[in-house]
Amino acid sequence: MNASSSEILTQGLTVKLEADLDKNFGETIAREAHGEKLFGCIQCGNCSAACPLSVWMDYTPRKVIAMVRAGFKQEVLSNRTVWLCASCYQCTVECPKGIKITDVMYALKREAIENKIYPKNFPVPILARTFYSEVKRTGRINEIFLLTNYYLRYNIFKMLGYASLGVRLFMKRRLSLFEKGMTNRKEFRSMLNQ
Amino acid sequence: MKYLYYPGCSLKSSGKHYEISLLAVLQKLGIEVEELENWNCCGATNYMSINENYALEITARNLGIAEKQGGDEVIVPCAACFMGFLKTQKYMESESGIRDRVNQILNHSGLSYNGKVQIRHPLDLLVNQLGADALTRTVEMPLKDLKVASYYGCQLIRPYATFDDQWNPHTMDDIARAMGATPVDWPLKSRCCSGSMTSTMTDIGLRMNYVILKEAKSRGADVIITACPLCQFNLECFQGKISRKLKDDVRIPVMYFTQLMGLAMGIPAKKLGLKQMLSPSLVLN
Amino acid sequence: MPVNEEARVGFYICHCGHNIANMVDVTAVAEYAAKLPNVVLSRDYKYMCSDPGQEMIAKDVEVFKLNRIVVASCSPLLHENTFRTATSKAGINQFYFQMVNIRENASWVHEDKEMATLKAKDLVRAAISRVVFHKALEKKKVPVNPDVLIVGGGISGISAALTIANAGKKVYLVEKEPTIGGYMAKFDKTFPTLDCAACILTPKMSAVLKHPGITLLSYSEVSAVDGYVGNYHVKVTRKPRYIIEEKCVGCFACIDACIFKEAKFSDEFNEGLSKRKPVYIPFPQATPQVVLIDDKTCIHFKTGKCPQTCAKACDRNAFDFDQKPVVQELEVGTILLCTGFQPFDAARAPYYGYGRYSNVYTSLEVERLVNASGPTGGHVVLRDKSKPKSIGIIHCVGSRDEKTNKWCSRVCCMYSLKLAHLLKEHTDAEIYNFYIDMRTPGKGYEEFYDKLLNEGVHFIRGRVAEVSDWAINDHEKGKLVIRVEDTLIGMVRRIPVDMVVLAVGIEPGKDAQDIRRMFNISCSNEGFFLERHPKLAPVETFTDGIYIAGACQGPRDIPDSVAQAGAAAAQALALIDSGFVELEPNTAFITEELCCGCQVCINMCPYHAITFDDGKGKSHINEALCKGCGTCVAACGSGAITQNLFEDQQILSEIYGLLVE
Amino acid sequence: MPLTEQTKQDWSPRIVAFFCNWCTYTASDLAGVSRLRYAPSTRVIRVMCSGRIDPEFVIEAFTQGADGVLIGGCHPGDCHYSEGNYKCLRRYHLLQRVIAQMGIDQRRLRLEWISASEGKRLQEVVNEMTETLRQLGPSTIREVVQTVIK
Repeated sequence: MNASSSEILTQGLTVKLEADLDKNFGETIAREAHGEKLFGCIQCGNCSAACPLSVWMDYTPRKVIAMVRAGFKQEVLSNRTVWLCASCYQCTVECPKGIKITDVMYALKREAIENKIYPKNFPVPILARTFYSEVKRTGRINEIFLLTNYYLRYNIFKMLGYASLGVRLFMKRRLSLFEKGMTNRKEFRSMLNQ
Repeated sequence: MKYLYYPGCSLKSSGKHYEISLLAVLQKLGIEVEELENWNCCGATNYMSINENYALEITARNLGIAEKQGGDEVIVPCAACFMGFLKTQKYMESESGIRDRVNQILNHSGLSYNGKVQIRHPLDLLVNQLGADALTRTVEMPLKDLKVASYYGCQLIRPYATFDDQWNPHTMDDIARAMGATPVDWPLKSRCCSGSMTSTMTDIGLRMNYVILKEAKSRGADVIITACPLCQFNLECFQGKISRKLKDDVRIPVMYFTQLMGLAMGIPAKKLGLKQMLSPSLVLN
Repeated sequence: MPVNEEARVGFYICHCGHNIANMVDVTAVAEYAAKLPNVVLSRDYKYMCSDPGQEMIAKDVEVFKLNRIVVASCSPLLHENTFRTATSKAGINQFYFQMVNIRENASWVHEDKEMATLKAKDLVRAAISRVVFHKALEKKKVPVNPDVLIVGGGISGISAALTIANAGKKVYLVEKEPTIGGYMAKFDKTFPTLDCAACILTPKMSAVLKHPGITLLSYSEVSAVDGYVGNYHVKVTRKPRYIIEEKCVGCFACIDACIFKEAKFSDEFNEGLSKRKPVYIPFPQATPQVVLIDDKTCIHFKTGKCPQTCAKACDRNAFDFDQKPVVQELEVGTILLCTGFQPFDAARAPYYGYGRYSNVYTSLEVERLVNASGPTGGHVVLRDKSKPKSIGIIHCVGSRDEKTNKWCSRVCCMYSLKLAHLLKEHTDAEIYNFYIDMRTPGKGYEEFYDKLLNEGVHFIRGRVAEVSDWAINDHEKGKLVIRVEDTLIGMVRRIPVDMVVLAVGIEPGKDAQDIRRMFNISCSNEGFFLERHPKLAPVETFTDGIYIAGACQGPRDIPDSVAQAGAAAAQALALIDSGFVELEPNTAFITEELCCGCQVCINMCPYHAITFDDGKGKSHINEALCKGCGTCVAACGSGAITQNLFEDQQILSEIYGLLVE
Repeated sequence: MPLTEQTKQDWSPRIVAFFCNWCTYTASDLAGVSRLRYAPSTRVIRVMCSGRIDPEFVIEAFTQGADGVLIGGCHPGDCHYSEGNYKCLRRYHLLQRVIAQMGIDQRRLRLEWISASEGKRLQEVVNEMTETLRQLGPSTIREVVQTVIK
């Protein structure tokens, strides 16, 4: 089989061809994040240094912004970096250009969910989606149901590590199966279905 | 003046002792609260990650209930709920498209939100409205010689700093001082506790909590006080695990600021939810 | 609508290259104008302001017997004078001219050519309808007072004062501090040549003092300004030093004799890094060499129970504890504002720990620390007297930040490099520079950067997020930890240092708004004084005869400030040497027959130009005092007041022309 | 004349704008130099000071068919002639009552303080006012006046 020149040249991880970029990605995300001025970013890196989680990220937040506006859609959305954002807003309050980076991260998470290209079997989006359907079902969060469902979807064996903590909390009545919930769940659900 | 009260899911379960102690303290101070009828979850960070419209709608529903129920101010003690409420309020205030769409949906349930209800955190109420002096006057057992590290976490003051200094928050320190204790100055008072990451990326979550516990201890604190159920849960419930895993004893009492106040104000431990704590809790002699 | 049968209007529309023609269909407008009443001639031309354009008007006036000219082009604030002169050269009164702004007000701000053309037609119709009612007027010439007031005695004010005085003019230099010299006097060395600031500044300061043409009013502030170009009346309030300036010889015997044996009050000149006594001189080379008493700390002023050892030590009887503020009145023709800047208050960036950690310094404090005549005699030691082994210099503090100051302060990169060099020289510490972008445009500046790169100073590209004393290992214990992303490497770094230097930016002075109001000039959005034109009139303001130079107009280093001071001095000298100014004849007058004597107009006038003649029972306007705002005209119920150039009929015709086709 | 949705989109109101020479006129020059795009609705008449604006000018503009009148002056305290803008403000309040009695919607007359450096503000004000006038539709006062005269 003949390898094309482009295949040969892109075998390394350091090359990206313009044709493989999604040129509208930056604008889509900026719009999704309520007109954030992504293109005003001066790449100063304050966000990365302020972020308490950047040490565990594959890309620093600054790099994420650079990649988003350059159109590296696949790389950004399939990576776990955005899911490590804990929404602490430290970057947002420090950004000298007033970019609400946390909201940009939210927009990226939503875009990933919508495009179904978030990292597979990665716990954070699974918890988010479990939480989402739990609230939709009952209107409030019951931590027992939330966590049980989450571990069922993610990895039931991991739940074992939390069993003793769960039991202790249960004994202290900080977890309960019978917490009073909403009375008109149907109406609440229908609101979300509009 | 009647205050509306939105507890949120945590204060009904893992953060039960926050609710118990908060209500006890407010009662002692003569502040009446009325729980929102049929409130729903605020959606926390998860709804924002999945669907922004839904996130705003479900929070606006609570605000709509508050307006319907009457009353000018709603007390929101959970930091995540508090921030979510503020965020929804700001979006509905500044973007007419969002305001109209959300209200259209609320209308189906006979609700609407017009920005009338003010969103307040108990710290705001206690420190900025009642004032430290008034709190001091209620103290029966001053917490003399107690060194307190106030831990504010993230969403109480970020991105919106409505009642405290974003860069150097002080309201909990003010309360500690009013209770006769000595606040500890430390640099991690608003560093993130990792939120729900203790259940998802456990390793990262535990490490993030470790640095906070470690620093508070090394600055000589006897107790950490918080105002967020997730912060309190993480710092309290995982400290044993953290100490074992990272082979460093970082155990330290982690309480809600309302529990600390209750102790100083002479409220019996039973009414402060102290029995519901896992970590060594602070009982005064 | 009345018409003027005799008016013969020549209409010209300018393409301004593509600037207008791209968005306004100029030929269509020209064709449209040709059909309007009174229009004899209508042309479009590439550049009306060019010589051929102006000559065309002259030729047409002759051939077509035109007696009114309308030009549709740019803003009248830019070229009204050009075309008035052209009109006058063509042999008709220059006020038979009207300008239509279709560039700034149309082609540059619209996107729909059809609508822009429609708007241009409306505006042209209005101007033609107005110009037929124009009257011939003469500009009034008034002599220019050759004396000059310069406000601010920093390097800009000093340079301008010397230039103007050397040209033989009288200069009043007003400085609010007890000494001239400004911020430059506090610096140690200057970039990029590293010559000593004092060595190049102090000779200039003493030249100011010795110059027979310069009257130095130090420790004084302008308190009122009145008048107009060529004839300003200024009140200067001289603050009490409690020392008779003429008697003091600067022997400082009084300072030694002060009842306070130890200096115990914060020394402003040393940025609070040292102490001074209540009787003091800011620094040894202060100009004038006159001591002063700080009445807020002096025992005499606080209690009245001081034995006045200072006064007794003075063998020239220079002390006068009863001095009060004195107002001095000046008459000048031109004014130069060189009021400078203020450094950004580092406490407004709480994440860098200024005021919280004692080892965080501002750049200005470090200027004093490295200065041989500074509080430590040039030894760089921290507040605990230890010598720093590692130093982080954080650039852009307060600058390039939407929450504080949006702009780049221009000087910080270079002075940070300078301080890096000096600190390295003084301490041999490890030095880190944290920058967002390195900005070194200027003669010899990039070379200076290159020199530093090779001196072993570390450069990290990234904005520092936080400075804190949170140590995560023994290496960081007891240090200040700087958290930053090294954006060139893409990793977050924690760098422990002994000392942090905050390169604070330049912002408008605290009193910039008060000064602006007093001198009737404008500020741009960020609060620096607004120049008349950003490129073509950078030292002029919208108020004639008032010029600006130095950092009051925008962030600026010493070479640029001196250059700008020279430019402002040249502008002032040009005006003085022309001998007179021509005033816009837009003053108002009262037609006595129509005046009913109600006196409503009198209270309208902010200049007290209107008086009431009791004998006649009529009001009268003193033309010399009238500034031409027209407020009285609008207030006159009987239509007795007319404002030249803005007559009711002219404006009403303009309105009518705008709206009625 | 009530407008259909379609013509509402196409129709552009005509605003007579009286700008003072020192602040608002300079701001409009700045908007031009900065290439800030705004609706092509204004027709500027330059006066030295907003204090020069005779109420008669405003009434005349409306009766000759202006859909709106915008007055621009210096911010309070910043008037080039000390206090002309205050005089203007007084007349503006009076005018608001007069035009209301004439049956002109009060939103058709607007007074704004726009300093020489606020090109952006000028853009916003013009766009906002244009939008308001689009909602209100063309002014009919000219026809009314003409009928009365007849």
